[in-house]
Amino acid sequence: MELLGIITCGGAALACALFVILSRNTVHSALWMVGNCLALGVLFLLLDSQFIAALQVIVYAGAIMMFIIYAIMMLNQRVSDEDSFRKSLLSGRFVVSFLFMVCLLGLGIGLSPMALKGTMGPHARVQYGEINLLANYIFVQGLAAFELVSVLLTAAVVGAVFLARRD
Amino acid sequence: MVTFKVILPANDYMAVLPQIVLVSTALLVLMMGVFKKLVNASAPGFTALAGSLLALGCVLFVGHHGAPSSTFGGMVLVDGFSFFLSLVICIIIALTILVSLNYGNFFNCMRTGEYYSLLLMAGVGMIFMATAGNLILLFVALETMSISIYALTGFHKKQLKSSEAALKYFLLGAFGSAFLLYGFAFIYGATGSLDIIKIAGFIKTHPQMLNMKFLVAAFVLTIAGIGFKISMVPFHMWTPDTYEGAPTSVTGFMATGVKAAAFAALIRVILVPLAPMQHSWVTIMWIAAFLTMTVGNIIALVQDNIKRMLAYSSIAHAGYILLGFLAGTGLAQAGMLYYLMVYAFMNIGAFGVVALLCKKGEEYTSISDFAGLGFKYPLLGLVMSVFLFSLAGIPPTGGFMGKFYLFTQALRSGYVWLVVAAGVNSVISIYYYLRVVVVMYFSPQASENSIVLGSVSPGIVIALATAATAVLVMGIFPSYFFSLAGNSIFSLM
Amino acid sequence: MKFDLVRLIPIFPLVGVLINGLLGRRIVEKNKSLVHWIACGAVGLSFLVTLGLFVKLLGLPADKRLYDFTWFTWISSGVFHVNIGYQIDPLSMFMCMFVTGVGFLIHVYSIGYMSHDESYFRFFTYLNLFMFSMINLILADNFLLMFLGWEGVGLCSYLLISFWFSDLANAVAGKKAFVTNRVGDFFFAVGMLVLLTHLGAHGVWSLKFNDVFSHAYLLPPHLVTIICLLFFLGCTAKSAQIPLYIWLPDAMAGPTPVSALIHAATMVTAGVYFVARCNVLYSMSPFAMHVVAVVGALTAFFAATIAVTQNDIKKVLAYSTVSQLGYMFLGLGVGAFAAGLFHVLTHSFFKALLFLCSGCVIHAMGGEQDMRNMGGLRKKMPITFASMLIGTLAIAGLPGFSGFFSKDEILWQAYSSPQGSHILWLIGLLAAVMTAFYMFRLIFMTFFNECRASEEVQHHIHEAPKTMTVPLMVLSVLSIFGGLLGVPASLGGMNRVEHFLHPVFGLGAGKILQAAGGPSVIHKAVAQTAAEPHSFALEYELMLLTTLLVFAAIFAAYVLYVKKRDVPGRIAEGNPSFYQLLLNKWYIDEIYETVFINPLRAFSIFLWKGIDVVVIDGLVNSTAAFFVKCGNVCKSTQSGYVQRYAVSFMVGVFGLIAYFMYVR
Amino acid sequence: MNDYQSVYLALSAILFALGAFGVICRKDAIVVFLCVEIMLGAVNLAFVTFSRANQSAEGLFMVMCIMAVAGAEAAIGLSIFVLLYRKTGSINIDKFNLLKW
Repeated sequence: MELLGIITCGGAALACALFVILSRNTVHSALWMVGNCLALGVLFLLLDSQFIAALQVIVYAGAIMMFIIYAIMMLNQRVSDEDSFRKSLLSGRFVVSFLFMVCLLGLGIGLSPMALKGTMGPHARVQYGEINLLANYIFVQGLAAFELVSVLLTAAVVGAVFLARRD
Repeated sequence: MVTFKVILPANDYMAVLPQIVLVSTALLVLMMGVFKKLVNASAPGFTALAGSLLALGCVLFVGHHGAPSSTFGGMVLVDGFSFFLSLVICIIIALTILVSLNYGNFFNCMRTGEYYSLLLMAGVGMIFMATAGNLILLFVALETMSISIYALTGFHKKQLKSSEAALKYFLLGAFGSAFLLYGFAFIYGATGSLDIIKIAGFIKTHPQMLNMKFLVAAFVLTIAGIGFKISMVPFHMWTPDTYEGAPTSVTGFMATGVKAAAFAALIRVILVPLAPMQHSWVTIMWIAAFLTMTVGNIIALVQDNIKRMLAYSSIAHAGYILLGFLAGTGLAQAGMLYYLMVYAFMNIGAFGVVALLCKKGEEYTSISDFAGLGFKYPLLGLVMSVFLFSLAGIPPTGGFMGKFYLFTQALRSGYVWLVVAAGVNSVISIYYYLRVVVVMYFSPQASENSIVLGSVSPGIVIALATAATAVLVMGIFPSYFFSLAGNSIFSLM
Repeated sequence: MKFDLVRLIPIFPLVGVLINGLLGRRIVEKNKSLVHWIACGAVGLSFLVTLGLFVKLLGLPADKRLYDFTWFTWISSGVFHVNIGYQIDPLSMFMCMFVTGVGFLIHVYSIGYMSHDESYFRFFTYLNLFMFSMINLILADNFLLMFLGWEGVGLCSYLLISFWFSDLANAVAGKKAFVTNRVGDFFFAVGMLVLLTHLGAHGVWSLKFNDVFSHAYLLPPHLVTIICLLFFLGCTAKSAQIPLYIWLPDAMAGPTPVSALIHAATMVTAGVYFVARCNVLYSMSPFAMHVVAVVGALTAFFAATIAVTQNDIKKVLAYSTVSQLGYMFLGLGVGAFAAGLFHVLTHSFFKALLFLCSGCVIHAMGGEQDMRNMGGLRKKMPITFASMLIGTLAIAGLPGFSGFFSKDEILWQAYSSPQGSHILWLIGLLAAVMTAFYMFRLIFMTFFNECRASEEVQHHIHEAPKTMTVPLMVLSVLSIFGGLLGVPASLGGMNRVEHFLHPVFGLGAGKILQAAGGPSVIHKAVAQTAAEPHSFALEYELMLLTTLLVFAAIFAAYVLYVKKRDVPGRIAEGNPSFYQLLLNKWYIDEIYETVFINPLRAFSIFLWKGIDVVVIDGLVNSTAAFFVKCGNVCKSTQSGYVQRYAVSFMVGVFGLIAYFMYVR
Repeated sequence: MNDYQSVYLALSAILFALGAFGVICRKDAIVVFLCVEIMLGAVNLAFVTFSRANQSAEGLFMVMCIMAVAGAEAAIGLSIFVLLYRKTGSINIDKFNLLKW
């Protein structure tokens, strides 16, 4: 059952990603990206982390992607002005990427699952992704990072406003 | 249903006092922008300066005594290493603000509250990078720093070069972060934790892990991500473009602060936990260090723009510092820290001088613009020569002692040929550093593009004097600073 | 007063250097006198601190008179550490006392002498820098810091000799001094390195005097000899001994206070101090001691013969300095370290006095230095004349004056010490007689008879201002009574100098060696220094002989240069070759020119034209061109296209992965 | 027990490589940025996978932070694009080639 889900959603995610790259229309790319995010969200659900899945859909697919699409609209950049893209499919860059993918796959799959030891014991399995456990982590151990994220967002807003402001 | 009790541990807020001060100042400075009519135009700058000095005071006040410890659930490490780097970074921030105060007189956008608050927030990120005990915090800190600096790079909104630099830096930076994160993911997968101390402990207790592909992937991707920030060849390509395009005061900040923080992360993330893996990375890092210094130096030889030249030279310096990384001993790491400190002073100084030579709207960054400077402004020429000599590693400056420590330790660890290569590189570098000195003192001044010093504020005078003095003092009496760096390394968690 | 205050001694002149050096130009514009107040004040304060420490040191029992003050670590490299540290012991304080004291007087004198100079502040900056270096040289507790001071004084000497650098001759003289000194410094440095590496082989990685001397027994004897000779070669340059004395007479090109301070009273005695400081090493090597003694004696004689024929007032004094320095080395070489140091002290008084007087004369004569154009100044410059006469009497060694006691002590030791010999004594005696002769020749030619200067010059002749004459008076008093510090036992004195320095030379050295390596390595000269009672009869006879001969020489000078003034000319004509030989300083400069300099020059021209231009330059230029070419090629990778950068990034990652997967 | 970890990781690796491919091939700055986001998504997938394998919430918190960072980067990045677009009327990254050599 899980495998089926993985294949479906994983396939969808890959296909969306591919279309992000291949679409000539920027808006289409962004919309495919939303699809990719949604597929990933389902994968997260399959991985038993409901909260992250929700975040993925609401924050990523919902907020960030909408923001990007809005920016695209603002720039009035429906069709990207590319001529050389098709050529580059067969260029050295493609080879580099392909080799890179092979390498990553080699590294990523060559894992023996024994080496991984859970820190929580097997029966907590369904819980690791639950929101209260996560909250506990965020506000107890992760407090410093969590607070720093606020600084990060402030900096981003300040910078973005300054750069995009007309003056 | 399992119930969770959230017990907030007693966090040691003193450990992050400098960061708190910096963030508060950043917000205060930002607020000043809102009340533009009520406050003086230069108030944000001076407030930021006061904040950075206060943070510096906090670092010194809190200091580091006793055994290394951690707080915030292991996220923040309190040890000598944190202390030393916080000190260096606070100095960098303060000096950068001093330089910017003057630079802001030429370019109005540089005196806004946004500029200083971004500078301070980038500083917060840097300090957290140096003190992070957890990869999550390290990553967030790195991004805090990077995002602030992406914005700062594009701060010359009127100049296309600046925007272009921001674009390049941003795209490549985000790209590099993705690699870094992927590396972190593999570290997490291999060791089951993101806590640096736990990672180190896990690797120590499971030596069979060392040959696991996960750890290899983790190392490769992490080194690529951090190598991007320290501009290690071949991840260095963004450096010259960004340094050239960014506002000069920001370039000085980037060249020193980012590098210091990134090297701190390199030591924290790679050198300490993955030390047992060292034998397997020696060759490849050897090549990387060699390429880094050679490529940096060789391309710097043929530059005409001083900012670009210094950018390439900063790549070369990263190569020298990598020698210490390779040598791997405690003293070598102390040498790295010492070098970072000297490097901070001499580079901010050099960029400070470059930042001084501009008038409204345009800068003098071509090396030929420096013709006759040494006679027209003798003190300025002298100070610039001190920085350049130090960068070239000529005694009695700090740059010489820094190289001396690094090279000696590398020799002790048996990297004879690499040290020879580094020596040859130093000789090459002397050529292009001294070329500037030669132009300053021996070229007749072309009358049409004669450099005029704009208004020189006391701030930049203090900054340059401090930096020059520090470079000389560190060169003549290196022991104190070296033992400071050494102590910080030996109380590394 | 705490011993830790020793750091103030160098700090004061350093502060003076910084203030005058950095702000001097502005200070001169505002208020010129502030410059000399700062400079003299700095040295004066140093002197006061030295005095305080000296008194405190005297208050301690003799065997406790050693204090080592470590200020901070200077260089730290693994096990090898060098501190900025100062050592207070009788020897260093003894030197420091008169260096700061005489230095202070000469600073004061310079106020008047240099008052019309344009680069007033520059002069005082250099002088203070010199004091700083010299104090470091003396107080250092390790070889390296001493070497720093050693180099520093060399640099200041160079700067000051060519102070009026717009004149080519001065610049050349400065260069000659500098190059000659560099030759010596090289040997010093080599000696230091040999010492360090060989001691390091025994685990003693230290250049600290105390460590080195207490472990010196570890070194094999031949090595000690080599080190001592290397060090001594260094000293021959700094202290103007054969074969490297040639720079000192030329150094007189500098302003006269400089000649007085650096090239007579203080810097040139650094070599003597150095040998004395290393007395433990020298005591272990009889051969090195012999070399020191022989070189010293020969220099004393040789320089005296040259001085007899010189006509330039400062050159005469310069050669007499060389000659007197030879005396000091003679004393050291025969194991009479204390006597050598005593002569350093008295010499600094009377030679500084003589130079300052000659400065007054030159000042009054409007820059004239040739004695043949002087004469009759006795009445016009009474204070100068009196002072100079006192100085001359002191240097000639008339009984009662300071020079008498120190010189006699050296001669006696040369005669009686087991290290000495009758020949050394005889050479020393001849030199002493000649000294009396040429010094009185100088007095008679300058101050007696009629004035031979032009009318216009004569009109200007006047006594020097107060700032110049007061130091003369102080130095005169010291020249007369300074000798009382070391009246030998035979004349009913206490020989206080020897007793004071005893912890460093006799007792201390013996103790260190005895504690460390047993008596086998102690040379008899050291063991014997604790003066045994001996019959004074022989000593009295020799003393009387010397005194009589000196009087005879003075009389001869009187006859030749006051009464029958045509005789010298006739003698010169009668023996033209010999006279020319002396007048041209034994043609030493010319010999060096042909033997060393010309071949070297030819060789360097060959290196320049043949090797350098063709081979090296060709190599260097092609290397440079190669790197520039590489740069241009590499530069093109930096194409400006972001995506190429990203590709490079990925290629890097790919390379790393490939390495780990397939290579390793 | 087979929890398909390798499959997830392989998926993540392919997504990451696809994203990287997009970054080095597409000329439109916004699409390049979207490709970076794909890479970040791949990283997130890896983190969640490992988080489950390790049974710890640490990785999930990292994922949250990455999302926050992605948002922040989007903000900064888009403002830079807007800035450039206003100046030159294009965001084709090959047109920005002032800084080189």
